[in-house]
Amino acid sequence: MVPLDYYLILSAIIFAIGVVGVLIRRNLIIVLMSIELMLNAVNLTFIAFANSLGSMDGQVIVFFVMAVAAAEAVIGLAIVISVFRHRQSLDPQEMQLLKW
Amino acid sequence: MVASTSTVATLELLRWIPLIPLCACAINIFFGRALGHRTAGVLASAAVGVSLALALYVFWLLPATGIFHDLLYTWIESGSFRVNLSFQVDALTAIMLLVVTGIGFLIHIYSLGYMAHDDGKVRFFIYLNLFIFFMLLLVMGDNLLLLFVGWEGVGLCSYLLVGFWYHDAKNTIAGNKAFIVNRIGDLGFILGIFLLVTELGRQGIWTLDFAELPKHVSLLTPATITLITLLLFVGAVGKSAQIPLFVWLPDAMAGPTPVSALIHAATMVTAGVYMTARLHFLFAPAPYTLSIIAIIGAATAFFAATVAIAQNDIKKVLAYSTVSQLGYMFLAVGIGAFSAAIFHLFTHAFFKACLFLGSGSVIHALDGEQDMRKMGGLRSYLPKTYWTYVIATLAIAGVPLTAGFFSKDLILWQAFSHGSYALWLVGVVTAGLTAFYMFRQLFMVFHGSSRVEDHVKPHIHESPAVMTVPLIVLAIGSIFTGWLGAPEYLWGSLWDRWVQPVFGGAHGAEHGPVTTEILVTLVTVAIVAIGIYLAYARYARTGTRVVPAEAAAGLYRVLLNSYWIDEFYDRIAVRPFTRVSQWLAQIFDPLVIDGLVNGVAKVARGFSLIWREAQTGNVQHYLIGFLAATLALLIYYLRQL
Amino acid sequence: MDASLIPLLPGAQVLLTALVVMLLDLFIDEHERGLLAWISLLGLALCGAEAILLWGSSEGTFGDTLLLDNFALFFTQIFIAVAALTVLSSMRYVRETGIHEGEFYSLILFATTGMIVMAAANDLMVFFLGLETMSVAVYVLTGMWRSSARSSEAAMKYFLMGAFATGFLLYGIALIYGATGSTNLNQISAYLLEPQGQWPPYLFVGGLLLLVGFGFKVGAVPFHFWIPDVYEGAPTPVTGFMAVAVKAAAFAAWARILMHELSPLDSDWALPLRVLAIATMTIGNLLAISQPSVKRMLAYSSIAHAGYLLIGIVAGEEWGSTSLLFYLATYAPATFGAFAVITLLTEQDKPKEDYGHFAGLGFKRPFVAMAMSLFMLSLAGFPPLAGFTGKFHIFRSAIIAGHTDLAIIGVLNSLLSVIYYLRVIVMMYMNEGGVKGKSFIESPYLYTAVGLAAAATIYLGVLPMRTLEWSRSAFSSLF
Amino acid sequence: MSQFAVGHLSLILLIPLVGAVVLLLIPRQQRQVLLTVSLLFSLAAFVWSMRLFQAFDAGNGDMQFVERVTWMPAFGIAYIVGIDGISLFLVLLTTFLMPLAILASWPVREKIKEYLFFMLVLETGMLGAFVALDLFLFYIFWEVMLVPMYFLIGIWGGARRIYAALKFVVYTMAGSLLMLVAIIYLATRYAHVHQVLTFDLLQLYNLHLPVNEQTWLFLAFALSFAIKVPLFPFHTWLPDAHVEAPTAGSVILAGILLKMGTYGFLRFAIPLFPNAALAMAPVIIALAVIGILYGAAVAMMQADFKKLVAYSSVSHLGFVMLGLFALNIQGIQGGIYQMISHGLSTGALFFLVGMIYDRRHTRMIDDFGGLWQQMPVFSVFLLIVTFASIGLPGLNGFIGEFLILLGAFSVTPGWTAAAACGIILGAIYMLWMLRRLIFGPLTHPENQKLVDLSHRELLILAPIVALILIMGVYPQPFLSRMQPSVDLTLKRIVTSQAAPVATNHGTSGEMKTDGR
Repeated sequence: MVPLDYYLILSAIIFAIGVVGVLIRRNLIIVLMSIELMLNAVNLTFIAFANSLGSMDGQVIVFFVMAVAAAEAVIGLAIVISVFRHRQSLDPQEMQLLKW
Repeated sequence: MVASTSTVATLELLRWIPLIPLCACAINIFFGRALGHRTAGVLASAAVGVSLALALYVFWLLPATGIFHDLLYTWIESGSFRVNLSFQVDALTAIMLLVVTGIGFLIHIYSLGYMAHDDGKVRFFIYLNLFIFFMLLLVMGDNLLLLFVGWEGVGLCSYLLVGFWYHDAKNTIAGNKAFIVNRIGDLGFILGIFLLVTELGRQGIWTLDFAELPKHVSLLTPATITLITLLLFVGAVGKSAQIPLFVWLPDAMAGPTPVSALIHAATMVTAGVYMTARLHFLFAPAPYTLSIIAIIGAATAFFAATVAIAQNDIKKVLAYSTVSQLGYMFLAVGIGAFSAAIFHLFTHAFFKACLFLGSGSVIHALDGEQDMRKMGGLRSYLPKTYWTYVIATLAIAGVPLTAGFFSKDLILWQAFSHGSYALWLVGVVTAGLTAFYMFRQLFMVFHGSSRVEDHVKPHIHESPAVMTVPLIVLAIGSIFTGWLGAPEYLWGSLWDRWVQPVFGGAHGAEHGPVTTEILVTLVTVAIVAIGIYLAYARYARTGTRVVPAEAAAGLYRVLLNSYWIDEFYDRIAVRPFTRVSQWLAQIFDPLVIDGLVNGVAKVARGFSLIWREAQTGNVQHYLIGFLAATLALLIYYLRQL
Repeated sequence: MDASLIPLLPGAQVLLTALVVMLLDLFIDEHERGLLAWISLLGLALCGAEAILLWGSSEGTFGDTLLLDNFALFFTQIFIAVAALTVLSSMRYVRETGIHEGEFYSLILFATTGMIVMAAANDLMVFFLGLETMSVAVYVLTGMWRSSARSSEAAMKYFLMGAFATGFLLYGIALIYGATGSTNLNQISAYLLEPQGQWPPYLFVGGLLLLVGFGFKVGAVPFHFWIPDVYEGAPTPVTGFMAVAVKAAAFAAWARILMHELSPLDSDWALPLRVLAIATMTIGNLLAISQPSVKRMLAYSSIAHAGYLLIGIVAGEEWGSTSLLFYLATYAPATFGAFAVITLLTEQDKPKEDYGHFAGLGFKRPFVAMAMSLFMLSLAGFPPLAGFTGKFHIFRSAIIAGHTDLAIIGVLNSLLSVIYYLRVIVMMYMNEGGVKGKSFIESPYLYTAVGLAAAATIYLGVLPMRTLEWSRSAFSSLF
Repeated sequence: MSQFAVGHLSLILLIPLVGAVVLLLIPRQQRQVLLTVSLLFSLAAFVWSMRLFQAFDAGNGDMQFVERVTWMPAFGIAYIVGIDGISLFLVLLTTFLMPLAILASWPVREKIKEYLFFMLVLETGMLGAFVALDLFLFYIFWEVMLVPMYFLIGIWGGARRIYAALKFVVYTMAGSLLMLVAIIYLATRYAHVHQVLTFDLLQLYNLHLPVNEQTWLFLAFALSFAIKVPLFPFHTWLPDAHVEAPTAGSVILAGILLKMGTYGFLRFAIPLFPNAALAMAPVIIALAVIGILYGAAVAMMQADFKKLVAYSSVSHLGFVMLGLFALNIQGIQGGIYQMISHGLSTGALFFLVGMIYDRRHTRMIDDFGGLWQQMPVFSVFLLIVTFASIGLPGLNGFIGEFLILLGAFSVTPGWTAAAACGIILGAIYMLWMLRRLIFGPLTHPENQKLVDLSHRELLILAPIVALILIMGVYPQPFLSRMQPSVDLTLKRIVTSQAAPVATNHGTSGEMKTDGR
């Protein structure tokens, strides 16, 4: 049996990878994917805890999260398209109409 | 220390003495223009005339040791402190009343003629009546604060009248100077009042009444009394133009001449003497103060006399002479001879008023010319003026049997018999100087050949009766008022018998050996004679010998410019103060104080502008900020664990 | 499972309206779409009526995951009021800007549903679902003005940051779940109150991440970066909606979850919260000073107000929380009203948001300018307006709780805020020029919204007792 | 309590407010109607306040005409108003100056409706602050005053009006917000000690806190009031605000608003925190005296007539502060008297400034000179008012200054002597101003066509000058009404020194000091 901490550390690492991806990638699509990665890392945490606590709640929650993540992804992509229409670019660093 | 044995009686008549001029003043303010110039002037004069009549009546009623009292209402009451608006008349006040209303009345009459052609005649009489009111308040007030009100009020009128011809900025500046220098003195005065009130208040006595104060003087320590009297004397120095605050009086000659006669010779400037005499019970137990007063008085007398020698302006000579004569009065006060001081005040009022009015008559005749170098030989043109002027000059010079002789001699004798030989010597020398400069003036103006400018010459005329009659009355006074206070070796002093009760037994005339007294008098007379002779030798015979100011050298220049005292004050006080104010107003206030206030706002704005750069618009920067904050919190937590 | 579905009623009511609006939108003509707004308003009104009728209830449902108590009802009222005002003020605006009406209204309603759920959530997961319902709807609303590049950009930024924050929040929930074995607030609370040795460290980390998530949603410094950009870019009625309702929803959840159920962790949060409160107030106010755009200034000002609200959270206890609720109620009309006035200034598809456009408004549009002045003065905290009463109670709670220093920093910050709020008034009354008359959005409904907000601003300032009582009883219902 | 027990004060508060509302209903083209209506309402307030004066029980130092209406009972906040011998005259001053200020507004051309509206609202605000006896209520009125004043300066002011208006508001609020914290803190402490939550001033008087706590609270109150007074060095908002404000605004600002500060000290800061007031008195006296001299010195160098008068206010209010912090009967009574006097004389000076500004559109002293020739009536008024303001005996200024200095002298002779020098400086700059303004030759050709005062202007000045004279000659009606109230205030200070200091009653446990 793999100890709980391993899962937690793994999910933390995945979460961190997601965070870093969001922070440094210059393409909105990849940034979106990184966010998904963060959410999935959390899912992993939930499952690990559910497993170690022996409760089903965690597992159920994951379904909720997946649904939410899907909704977010849809919206996200729509927004990205809308932005792309105005800018012809997907680089978040170029989007600086609004500042200060 | 003085047991008040006087009987107090209520006399409601008193209030009308000051109120009638005030009413006339009010009527002229509102209806003066409608009444017309002439009527306004007559009304004003009549009001003072009525006051004079009332004053004479009161004088007649007043028993030797009695006091009349008239309470109007409580003026200020705060806690235990209480001051009434009420008047009192005792022997001292009665004399002052007569001087103020009597001379005031004459000068009002005189002004009817003198100001006849002036546009501001109504205004002039308004001011004049107001002055009479305040002056009466000053002498009749039954407490120190009321005296102070009058004191400030006459200062106001002096300001207004000196700057009467406001078109010329110079006059207003002179008025301002008079008021401000007086205020410097008043600062001392009011602080003296405060000290008196609070020190007595500490003992549970809250009063400023002249009737009450003497009873409580013993509660005060000698040091306190000295300080109080010194402070009060500072006020007197300002009002009576003594060293070092005399500088305003010569400038104040910018006012119309009747004003100079009334305010700056006969009445207002003597208020300081009156005040010290009124508070003799405070001053008498303050030997240190008295000696300072005596020294300042003597110094002023001498110093002003020297300056008067060199002046060429007919009124300036008289102004410095007034300063000098006031010095005599303070000299008398300083040696404790209050009665003598008031006596000199009384006689001086007549002859100095006469001199001023006479000079006014001359100026009037010469179309406003005041420079004695442009006069001369006026004797024949202005006979009445001339003769009254001669009489007054004899009086002020102290020629025997004139008023000035008696009063000045009394002071000098008191100084001598008091043992203050140095003061006496200064007094005698000053008497000589006085004789010299007065006769110098007389000769320069009336004798010798005429130096009057040609365009003025045809218009020279004797003044109308409305001006000469007051002159004559005053000239008569200049001789006979002195006879009231003749020394014991002649027919004795009526004056002392009248005034002495006010000052209690403290300072009766000291009676030394009669021979000494006569000897001392003879010394004075001799010196006066020398002064007259020198003036005669130098000015009467040559007549035309006049030293132009530019060519003047050495001592003469020093005297002509009155020792450059004005410039000295300007250098050490006025300019530094102006510079400090300027620095405060133009640098410190806007840049430092306001700068701090605005600085706070600027700093906030600056922070705002800098910090706002953090909002770069780049979403990933935001996220980094987010993450950094999260990590910081995380680290904080983990360290807590 | 509980049989009673009554606690669902307000939320369901709004949700149902949203669905009706969405579906109806497909079937009616372009020019009849105004009807949709009225339907939305009707639904909101019904919901409001229900909320009033249900006042005093404390029923839970779905295994106590949803708890309809006075606390939830109090917030529901705020959400509904704001949503209704938003609908009122958007009726002309959406046409002017070419926003699709049906979607717009239904999204507002969906977001409102999410908020209601958030306020009533008694379970971290339910809260999360409510939050996401609201957030996703608001992401879309932000970007709805598709012809505007700024709107899209704002949506993108909001979405990215929101999703990012969601990740953290969710991670926090996961860790708390792991530590306590439940996501139900009652059970978590019970766990925390049990006397036991050591709490697992990830409980703290979970709590912290939850805090970060809330901090983001309320716009606390340094999680505030999204606010200015998003508020500025979003269609103005949406901004008003966000500034008031979204913020209130986040505070509602925060108050319920962090202040109450997780209160045993209070002492660990005190110092960071203080720092957060101070930073939020100060940075918000400072940065607002130098803004050239009124809308963006209001965005920063809403950050500052979050800071004042955080004082209420720091103060805690009865008065802290009551004043927090009350402050939200007082802050709502003024802020919303201010955004409504900006809405009014929109010209075709050009927003007029700079200070300069307010010049001379005072004498061209006395009513609007007077209302705007009221809002500004209220936000600045001038008595006797709502903002003052709110601040008074917030600072009072801080002083009662011994945080006099926070109160002092708070008042100094309101001083800073006076500078920029008054600048609006300066522009309106003391400058000439500005927008021409015809570039206003002339809508009686918008005027009504502004008028209502103004009336509320005065009412809450002069007669605050009733609302205060409500806040108090709302707070007490948590126990 | 008198026959007016119900509603009398409230009525005075309401009259201007109703007037303001009525104005809103009148179309803006009806200029004369607007002006007349507002004048009538302000006069009505004045008439009512005169009845107040009549019915006032002079022998009673307690609050009179007290009204209490509960407002926010849960927080101990109530609508409590009342006046005593201290506030009576400030109320009268307000209602007296207000119609005159409106009369002086006749030349205002633009946006007269709003202008008058703000004036009337301002009147209510000021009156409210003078009569409020609940700290919360007081604070509300205190702040409410700011807003109309802000608009008056900002809309109808001079060139730098926006800067001046903002500075005025922000500066004033800087103080008052800290006062708000102190007010709340005070009420909270009272609740701890007495178990009653109240903002009722008269009850809060009974709270005796330890000195260090008092000091902090006192400082918070004092800062707020000191800014308003303004006490050196918090004065720089004043010249800006005064100079930029329209005539009526300056008059109200100088005549009434500044008195809020000194009134605040007397009503709140001193009796609430007597020990702190005693402890801080030397500092405040020092600042007051510095302000007297500094204000005078700076005033002297001003080229702008209005600014000169503004700085002179700094100097004069310094006297008031000196008197108040002498903390004896003469000082405080003199201080109150000086408040009224200053309100009249400086108010009149600002009216006069406004009158020549209306004619020449300049306030620079050097642009005038020799005005007496063209405008003798104006000049006479200026002369009288100037002398009133430099404290000439027989006019109102003297009584106040004299009592102040008398009171202060027994406490601190040195500072008093320095303050008395301010009287000299006052004479210097005022007379210099007179010389440059009305005396001397009429050099500027523009001034040769100036017309003297109109009937309306005479109507403004005559009542003030009459009052200046009356107050100088017969001050007893004023002083005697103040005395019992001042005595009471002083008694509070004395008793509180003897009173036991409140402790926390073990409630400090409830007062969390910090998070950790």
